[in-house]
Amino acid sequence: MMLLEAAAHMVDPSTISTSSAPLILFWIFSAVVLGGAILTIFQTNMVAAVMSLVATFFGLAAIYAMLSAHFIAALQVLVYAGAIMVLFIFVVMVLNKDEAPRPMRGLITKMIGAISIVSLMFTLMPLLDNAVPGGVETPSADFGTVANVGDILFNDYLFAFEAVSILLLIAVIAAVVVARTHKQEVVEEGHLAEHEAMPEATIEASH
Amino acid sequence: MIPPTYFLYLAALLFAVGAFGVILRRNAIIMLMSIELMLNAANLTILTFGRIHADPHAHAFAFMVIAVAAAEAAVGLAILVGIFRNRRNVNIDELTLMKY
Amino acid sequence: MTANLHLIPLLPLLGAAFSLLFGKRLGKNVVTLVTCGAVAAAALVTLQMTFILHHDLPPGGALVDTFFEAPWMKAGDLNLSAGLWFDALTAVMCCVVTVIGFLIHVYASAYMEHDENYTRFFAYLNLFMGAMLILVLGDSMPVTFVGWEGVGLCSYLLIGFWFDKDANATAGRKAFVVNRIGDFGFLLAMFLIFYHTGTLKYSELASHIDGLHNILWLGLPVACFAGLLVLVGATGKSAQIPLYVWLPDAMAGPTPVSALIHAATMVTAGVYVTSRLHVVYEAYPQALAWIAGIGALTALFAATIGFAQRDLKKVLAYSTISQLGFMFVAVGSYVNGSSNYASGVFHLMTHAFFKAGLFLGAGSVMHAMENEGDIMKMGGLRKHLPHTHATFLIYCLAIAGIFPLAGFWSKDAILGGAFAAQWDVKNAGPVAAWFAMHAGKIIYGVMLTAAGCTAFYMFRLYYLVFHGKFRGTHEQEHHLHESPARMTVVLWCLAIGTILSGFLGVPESILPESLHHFGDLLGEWLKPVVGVQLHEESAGQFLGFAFVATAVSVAGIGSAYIFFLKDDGVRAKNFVATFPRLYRVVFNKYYVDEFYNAVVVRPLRGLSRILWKFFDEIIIDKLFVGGTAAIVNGFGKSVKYLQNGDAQRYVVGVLVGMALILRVSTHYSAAHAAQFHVDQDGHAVTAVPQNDAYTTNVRFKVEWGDGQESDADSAHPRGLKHQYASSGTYKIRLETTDSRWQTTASRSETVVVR
Amino acid sequence: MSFELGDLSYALPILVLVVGGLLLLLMEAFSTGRSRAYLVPMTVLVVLASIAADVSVWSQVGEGGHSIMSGMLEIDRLSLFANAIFLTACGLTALLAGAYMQEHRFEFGEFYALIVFATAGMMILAAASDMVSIFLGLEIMSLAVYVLTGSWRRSPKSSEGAMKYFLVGSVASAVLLYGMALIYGAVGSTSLQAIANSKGAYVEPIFIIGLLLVLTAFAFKIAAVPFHMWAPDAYEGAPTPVTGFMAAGVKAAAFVILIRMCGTAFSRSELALGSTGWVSILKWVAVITMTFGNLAALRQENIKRLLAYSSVSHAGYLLIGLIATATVGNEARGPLLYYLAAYTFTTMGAFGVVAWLGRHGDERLQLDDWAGLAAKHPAAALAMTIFMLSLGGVPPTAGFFGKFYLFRAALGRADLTWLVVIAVLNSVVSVYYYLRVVTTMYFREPARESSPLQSRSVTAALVLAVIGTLLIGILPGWLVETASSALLGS
Repeated sequence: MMLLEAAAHMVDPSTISTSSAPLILFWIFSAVVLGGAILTIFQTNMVAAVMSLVATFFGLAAIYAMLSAHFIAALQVLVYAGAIMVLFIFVVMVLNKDEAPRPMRGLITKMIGAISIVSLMFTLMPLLDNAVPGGVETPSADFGTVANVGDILFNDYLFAFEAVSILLLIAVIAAVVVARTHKQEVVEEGHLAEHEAMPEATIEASH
Repeated sequence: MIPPTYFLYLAALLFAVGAFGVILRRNAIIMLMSIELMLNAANLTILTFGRIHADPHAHAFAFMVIAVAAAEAAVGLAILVGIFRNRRNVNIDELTLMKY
Repeated sequence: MTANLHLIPLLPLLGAAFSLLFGKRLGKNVVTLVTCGAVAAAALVTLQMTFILHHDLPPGGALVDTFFEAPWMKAGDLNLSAGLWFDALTAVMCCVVTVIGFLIHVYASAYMEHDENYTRFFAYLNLFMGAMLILVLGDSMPVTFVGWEGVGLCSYLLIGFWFDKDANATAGRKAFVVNRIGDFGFLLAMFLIFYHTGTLKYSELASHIDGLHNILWLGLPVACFAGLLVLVGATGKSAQIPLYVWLPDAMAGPTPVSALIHAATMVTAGVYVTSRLHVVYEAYPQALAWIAGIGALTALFAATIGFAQRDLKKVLAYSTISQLGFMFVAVGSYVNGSSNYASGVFHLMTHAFFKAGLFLGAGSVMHAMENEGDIMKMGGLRKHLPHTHATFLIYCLAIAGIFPLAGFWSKDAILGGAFAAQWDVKNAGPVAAWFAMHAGKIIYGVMLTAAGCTAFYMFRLYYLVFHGKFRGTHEQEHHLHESPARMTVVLWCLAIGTILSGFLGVPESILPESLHHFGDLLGEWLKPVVGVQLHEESAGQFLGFAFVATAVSVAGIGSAYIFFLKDDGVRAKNFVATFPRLYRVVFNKYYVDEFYNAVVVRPLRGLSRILWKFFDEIIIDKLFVGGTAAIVNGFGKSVKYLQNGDAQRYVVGVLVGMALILRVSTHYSAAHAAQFHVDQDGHAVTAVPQNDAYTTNVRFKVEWGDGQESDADSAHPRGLKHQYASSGTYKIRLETTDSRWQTTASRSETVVVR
Repeated sequence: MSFELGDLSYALPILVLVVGGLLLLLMEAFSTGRSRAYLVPMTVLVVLASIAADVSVWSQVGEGGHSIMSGMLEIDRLSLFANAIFLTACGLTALLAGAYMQEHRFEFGEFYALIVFATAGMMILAAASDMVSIFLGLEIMSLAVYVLTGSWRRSPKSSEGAMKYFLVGSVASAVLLYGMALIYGAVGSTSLQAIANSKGAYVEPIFIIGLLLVLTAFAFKIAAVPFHMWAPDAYEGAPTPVTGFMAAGVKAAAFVILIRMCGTAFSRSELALGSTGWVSILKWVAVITMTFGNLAALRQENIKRLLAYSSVSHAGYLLIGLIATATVGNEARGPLLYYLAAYTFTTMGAFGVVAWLGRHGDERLQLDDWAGLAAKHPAAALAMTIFMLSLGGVPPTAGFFGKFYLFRAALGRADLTWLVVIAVLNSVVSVYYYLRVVTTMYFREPARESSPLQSRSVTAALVLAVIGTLLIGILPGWLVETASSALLGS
């Protein structure tokens, strides 16, 4: 967190310095972000994968702070690295299955997909160079603060805020609907000759 | 000062890594995490452009995206639990009851 | 004038609904009464309407019944109403459909008596009648299309009535694919006509036809494409080359169905629709030449196939195709601004009588023979089936064109029309012009041959079935009996129709002065609708044509007699014996041995065989049906590969699509802009890039080939100009650079400066 | 622009749905056993109330549009017309679902709240005039539909379909968001109107890339080839009423927002036409989509997959209408909306019959299971025949007029003629597999006993769908006029 604040301080518009320190910080955090991301997708140990992702999110929070998005940076740490990743950890613990080592299937498909992604990047990357012909504007002093963003959230984005509440409600229903078992269903399980249900306790734990 | 393009590059690379994760890994949890990476890449792009335009609305947008990502993760994990309950594993390449 | 036209299709539809809903409970007799009664009532209403049309309205008038008023569908320039339309042409069609339909219903009530699905059968029959009447009565192309699809569907239901589960699957598929091609043509024609005229109503087409006439596509008026597309639709429904193949296969249905659908009603829809849309064809008469050509080819080709068929109904099926070809020739015979539609409709009417009769007679024969259809196993039935035999003979004479039966008059009208036909060919080369002037004579010759062939194979059929010795089994012989009265009465009714209907088209010129107003009744009746009457010809000309045609027919009958009946069919047996060798033995041997084989049978059979092989087996079976199957199969395999159930593959699909879209759209903008053409005015040359006016951010650079260059980075270059100093040949190179995507492309063109 | 209380009156249809959804949740929470039976009528009531609100707002807004909620939503006749389509789909789904869930024993009351929330999401999406609300509306709709897809908990196919749909859909969401970010970067605002008005931004390459990414994401939602591969699996796995809801509602919502975006933010001819314009790309997508969909449907033995591929091909036809809006504007929007309405009735009906046939956890999805249906259940077979004919575009059904009207609009541009020719050819081919269903029902001997659902609400839904399909096919005038007056505001 100390590091985060230092980073924020250094790129604060009022104290822009010509030194290379912010750039070095940027490289460090970028390395954390990309390194964490790459580790995430190549880990076989699930808990380690989740932890790598947490590292990525911390790095991203620092990067956000460099962009003067202090509120979002804090949110990133709280919601993402905190709440969402806890959810992931939880599910990983419940399922508790590491990927069994076996050869990859559909190699050709995966290669075609990889080529597509590389091609996408080749189309996109050069364009980002000239993406900002107008240059960077100087933000106001309270740019990115809680007060500033909160003001927008509860005025211009009030509708969006309410819409998100419906979204979260749907997420809650999803968790309830999918994880809950009706007693009635358990009784009729044999009758329907379906796959057998998980033991009650496991399901209770999963939500 | 850091050129804003760097942030955009970082976001693009993060997006690519996320996309790689989705197509390479068969474990559905990792795929979900990779999708989170892609969403974060988009978020970073939004915030960078918000900084460039000095527009705090971008922050509100990013806020919404974080909330959506949370909801999406919850729904995804719920479906995952449902899958696990039926089959006892979460390998996406074994989910081939339906094809053609 | 408005009238209750909707009753005509509505009555059979109600009959169908009634028997479907209550039929099982109320029993066969009620169903028979209701369904036959519905058609009879429809026939009566039709006759009443015809009477009103004749008496209360001036010539060219029409009855209308708009059931959905004008802004039925309105948006922008689209303003349609839907309704029914009853003019002279409709009247003829309607009378034919309802009267013959009624007779067939009565016949079917006896023929199908013991079928367990009797009720369903009659419901479908009534449904079919309703759809056919909507087709005929529709006042605009969409309404006609409702009926068009309706008859298709009902025929599917009726042909499939006796379907075994899998045996006829291929035949069904064939019928289906072929008819869909026809529908495709009709639909596209509809869009095209609507788009360029703004209307689809038959009554309004004539005044809006300029839109079709004046707009050119590929240097041809749109009317040409519209006409040819309608023709595609018509060949599908009316079983013409190359889309005829579904009809012989459709013989799998019950015989009354064949008589109804494949003789009197549905197959005539193509002829009807082309006559209805005559305005479109008159806007571009060359399209009519196509119709005549296709008709002539079909007539001859199907007739020759008729030679060798052993199945009673198959012979009749090919004969139907051939006779429909005659009608197409009539519709296509164009001279002096109009075409010979009236003769086409005339033949349609007479043919409906005798062909329905032939099918029903065949049904009667098969009824007696316990559903045996092979004519080689029949013979001598004359004694056992006297009524069937007598009526069958009348039909055969009619189709062969023997005076004074109906076929004689209508066939003659067609032949005369074809002989006189001349198609306006504007701006044509000498060959095309000669052809346009003389193709009529060629077609006449072809048709004459076809008429001779018709006489031959019909009498081959007649002799093999009714004369000679019985060749079937003992049990069959024992079982032989005349059909019940309800069937024979219908046969006699149709025979009377066959005898009388011809007199509606007797040319005026051969009648004595006092009887002139009986001359050419049908032509006069149709004149206000389709513009012309039967071809005007002098008595001498007519007699000439009649003499030639009759001579050919008699020759055909005579050879059939010699070949199949005289000496108790010895020659036929010889023929049958040598049949397998026909293709192996040298041509000359036949020339010496069997005159018929060499001069008549073999070439014609060879031709028909080639055509048959070509169209039926290669084009239709291999290309359409087989090709479709192959495409579908191959495609199924690729779908199996793509859609393997792996969600990651689906994600890859999204990514590949995305990458392709980005790549293609960013990469080719320069290449797209680099296409250009050169305008030249002496030494001043302009390079005009293909400019869709939306090409932005592209920089153009031209090397003129004489060492000079010019460039422009305007988004909308009107072209880059250059003045050449001296004459010579220069290579102009245009290079484009898209600054957004950093791509370049170039093209070259050579220009000669004089 | 800021939030005003008066805005709420324009958002009434959405509010009614959200409040109704919450009520349904409460009812479910406090109800036991028998009182669950009231959930279906309650849902229908909510839908009817929302329709009433929709109609009253329709006359209120007139021809113009009202920007409400600080510019997040644009209430105009386009969105209101679309609302009616979504509500129809929602109501029919609710009617079908009650008995279906009971039969297959996975009844749960939250189902109704979910379809109501999903419908609210569609409405937000259809009215969205800001990229933020587009994203949120899309996510509300999608997340609810993912859950619904997986709601038959014990069916492995259901959760498998949900998982596939969710994974591919989330990738598409990320792509959409990335595209929006790029557009935002080029323009500096998320409002569609601001995007339309920003002149300089069009030359920005990242704007075009962003546009293409956004189109890609919506191509996924409408199941255009090659973004369609989730569709057959998700359609097959989902409980059948939900499949109908997906095919009708989700597709309609995606198309309406495409109409809105293409009519405002992306309407400049530099963006639409030209070599990199979206028209030239969507043309090819449309051709591939309808051809692929039809050819793939030809060999399907599973009725739900057959309908899924048919829905893919219908997306192709609809894309032609969307392309036509680039030049003829409102004249093509009317037909597009008409087609969507016709398609909603037809496809809900078709899936309704499929849902009706299954018993006791066995869905009877193979075509063989349909053999001889006409003999035992003539009314249902007739209904299915009508739906099949309508899907195939045979008159006098709604599907025929939809096609007629749409293709005619597309002919307004000469260079789309070939596209229309391909579309007509495709629709001609498509009748083959639709009629295959019909002939199976009519011509084949029944392979096994069937004793379908006996439920009044299912019958009511099917009857409504048949009436809708026939009525707007035979008397299209009213709907055509309404649809062509459903203009974009502003």
